[in-house]
Amino acid sequence: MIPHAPILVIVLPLFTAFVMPLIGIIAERYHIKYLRELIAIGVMIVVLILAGTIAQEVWNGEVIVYELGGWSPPWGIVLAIDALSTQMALMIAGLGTLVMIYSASYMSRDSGLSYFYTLMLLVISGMMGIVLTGDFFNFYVFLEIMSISSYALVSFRRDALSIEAGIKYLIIGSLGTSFVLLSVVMLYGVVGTLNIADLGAKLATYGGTNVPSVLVLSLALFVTGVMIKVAMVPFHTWLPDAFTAAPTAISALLAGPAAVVGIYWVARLPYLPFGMPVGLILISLGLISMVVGVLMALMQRDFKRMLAYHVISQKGYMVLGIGLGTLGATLGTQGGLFHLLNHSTYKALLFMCAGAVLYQTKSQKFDELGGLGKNMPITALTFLIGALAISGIPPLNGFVSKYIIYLAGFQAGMPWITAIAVVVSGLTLASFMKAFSSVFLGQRPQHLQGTREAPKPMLFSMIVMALICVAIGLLPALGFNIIGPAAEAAKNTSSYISHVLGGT
Amino acid sequence: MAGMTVIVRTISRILFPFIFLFGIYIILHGHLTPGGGFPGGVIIAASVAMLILAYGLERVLKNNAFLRAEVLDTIGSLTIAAIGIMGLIFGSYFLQNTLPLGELGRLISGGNFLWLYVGVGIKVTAGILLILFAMLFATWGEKDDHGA
Amino acid sequence: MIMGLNYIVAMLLIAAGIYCLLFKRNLLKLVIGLAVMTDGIHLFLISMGYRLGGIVPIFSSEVAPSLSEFAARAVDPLPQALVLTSIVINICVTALALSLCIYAYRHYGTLDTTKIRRLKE
Amino acid sequence: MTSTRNVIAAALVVVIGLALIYTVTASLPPFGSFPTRYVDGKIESAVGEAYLENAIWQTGATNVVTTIVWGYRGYDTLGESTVLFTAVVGVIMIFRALRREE
Repeated sequence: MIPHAPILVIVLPLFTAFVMPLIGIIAERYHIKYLRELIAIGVMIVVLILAGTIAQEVWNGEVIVYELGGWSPPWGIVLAIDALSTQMALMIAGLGTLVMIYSASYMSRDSGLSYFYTLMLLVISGMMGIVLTGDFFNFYVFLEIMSISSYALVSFRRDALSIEAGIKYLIIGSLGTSFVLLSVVMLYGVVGTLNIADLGAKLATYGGTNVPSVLVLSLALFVTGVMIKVAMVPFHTWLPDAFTAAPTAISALLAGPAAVVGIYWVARLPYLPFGMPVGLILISLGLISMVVGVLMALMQRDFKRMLAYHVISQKGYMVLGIGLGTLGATLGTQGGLFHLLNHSTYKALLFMCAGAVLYQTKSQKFDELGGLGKNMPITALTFLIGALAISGIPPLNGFVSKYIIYLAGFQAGMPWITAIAVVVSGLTLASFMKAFSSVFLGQRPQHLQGTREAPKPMLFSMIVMALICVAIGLLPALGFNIIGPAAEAAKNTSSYISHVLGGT
Repeated sequence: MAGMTVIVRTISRILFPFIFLFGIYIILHGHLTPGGGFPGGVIIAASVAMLILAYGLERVLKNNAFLRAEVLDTIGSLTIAAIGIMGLIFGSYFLQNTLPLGELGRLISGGNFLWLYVGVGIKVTAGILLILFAMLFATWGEKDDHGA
Repeated sequence: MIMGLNYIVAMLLIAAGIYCLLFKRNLLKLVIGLAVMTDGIHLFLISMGYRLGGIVPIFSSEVAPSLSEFAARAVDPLPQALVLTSIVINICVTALALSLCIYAYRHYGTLDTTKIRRLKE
Repeated sequence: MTSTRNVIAAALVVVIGLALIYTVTASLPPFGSFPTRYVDGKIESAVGEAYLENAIWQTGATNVVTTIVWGYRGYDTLGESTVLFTAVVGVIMIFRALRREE
């Protein structure tokens, strides 16, 4: 491992974001094209390489503990990186790079690009900070970095829709982060420490009995806060508006990498630091979200809005899988985390395809589109791959993870859950066939005759995403090499605690 | 809005250097007394805001004030970044306190805290002023009577 | 009873903030509700670290002659540091929310959320 | 219509407030009891106590809050100034075209 890689992964995008406004001024004054884009992409590639070196170390069974400022836990802040964090960091870095390449050409018509790339890098840095940190209050701080920059990014285009979506996202999201803060405060009040491993060790002594009511309230607030960020159904109202109104590069970023952050905490939550049974809550929230999300998606006439509702539905699968995992179905956690990996790739791909169509035709309504398959063959093909993957058709990656979740339903002794999941999967397929036929097949309207294929950087990102979908579908072992250790690390709290607290 | 009466202008002109100096004092003594970079930066920004209210936007701000504040913001951030990376180079951890600790209670003591506070002070001053400028440029000249 | 007053007031502020967020129709009032709620949390956090008859956590030989006596009498410094961080974050959220509100007012000519929603359809 | 809304609102706030107050006063350590914390019957001391004992000789600053803000938890404060930077960039971004007209 390169020394200081854990902190560099977080700090490199952060410091690049600090100088990005100046780089923008220089680029505009001396008319250097693509300076900001190249620097942003370059930083993301460096971050990806650093995350790779961390991953090699962690998969050997290590838990990397990096003490910031040289203060040992629980007094200082530590970065604690186990296999679960590593999976998330790799996904954020990889998908972030692809989204950055995509936005280099997708955003080329907009003004204020230096602010755009500043905020993009801040989102990436915030997400990295969240998944790598070992301190509860630090988690809140980086959650706010990520949230505030995504509020601003959602309203980047400043038309009526995106301003309204931005305000809605800001109010609901801030409510969620306030709940997280209140939960952290209550934990400090009861236990007197903020380090996650220390909290886990001290709360484990309760063993689920005689728990003070403040702890239950704290858990409830934390679950609510995280669920607002994950957008499970009672708290989902911000998501469709935000994803529809945001520039598509942002929708892809929020649907791909940013989904990672919420699910990371859903996967941590049952084990660290609370260690209380939340399985049934997760299962019921997941089921409701799956069903409601897909039913709402079937009714939409707007390309991006339909995809947004499918995000809710697919996140329901992950939360369901992780919930099943806490009830003894060992496959559940693996399925949930695997589905996160697959979802992030194909959902970012689908948003990118929608963005390519929007970029070339300036329309995202099904009624105004049609017959684009001849004009944009590569977009159509990659969209088809993504659509089949999200519906769980066998040779593609969505099938593998959904199949594991189905099996977990049987393993937990609840076959009716599997039945519901299969039905939702079928509805997803129906919804996507409708979308595919109304955008890429059928009658082509007069004004779309001259539509051309998307620019090359966009195509590059889309093709790479599609290749990942096919590769994981054909060789599931590729995914299991990442997921297996991650699912184990989520449950192995004693190793985490002893690495963090047992000295350096 | 072209500024206020001559009484307000005179008093704010007299008070401005004192408030500014008080802000600098707060920033520099953050490690010895209550205060630090954030309150101090806000006080300095508030003194400039007072001048703008008294004299009007055009008389206070020279051209390129926005750009200068933006550069200042980046300089403040880079100060913090540089001190953090100094910890990596001279010590073994990010943000490690590698400077000599000095004598308890003196101004130059406590290692890197003073310099971090100076960086944050610059950054907060510039940041609050940038927010103020952005909102002022956007709403300056609009009538105030259309309430919420 | 009076000793728990801090907690009670903090919780009342939080409840008032939630009420504002759920039942008010004006964007500015929503922002105010958010600020009130966060301030309640800040009050709660700072009350966590109080020690009966405590002194400020700044060492000076006039108040506490020795370091050990200082450590035995001063209040918890950690919540104070956390509150500093949290207040700045709250300011930032409020600033962004207000600028979005200014922009929304230009687009719609109103800050009433029900009317804004009606315009969208 | 509005009156029922108001009744629901008032009832909800009263319920939320009472639930919060009851939970907090019933099972948190009483106000002013720093540094004592009770975890599962055992008495533990909060992390804050160690700062009071060690901060001054470890860092050489008299203000213990500062030693936490930039010493023990300096990374948090880096995050905090990043949040400020984020908000500033966000606000500038929202008003960007208006600024150019000026």
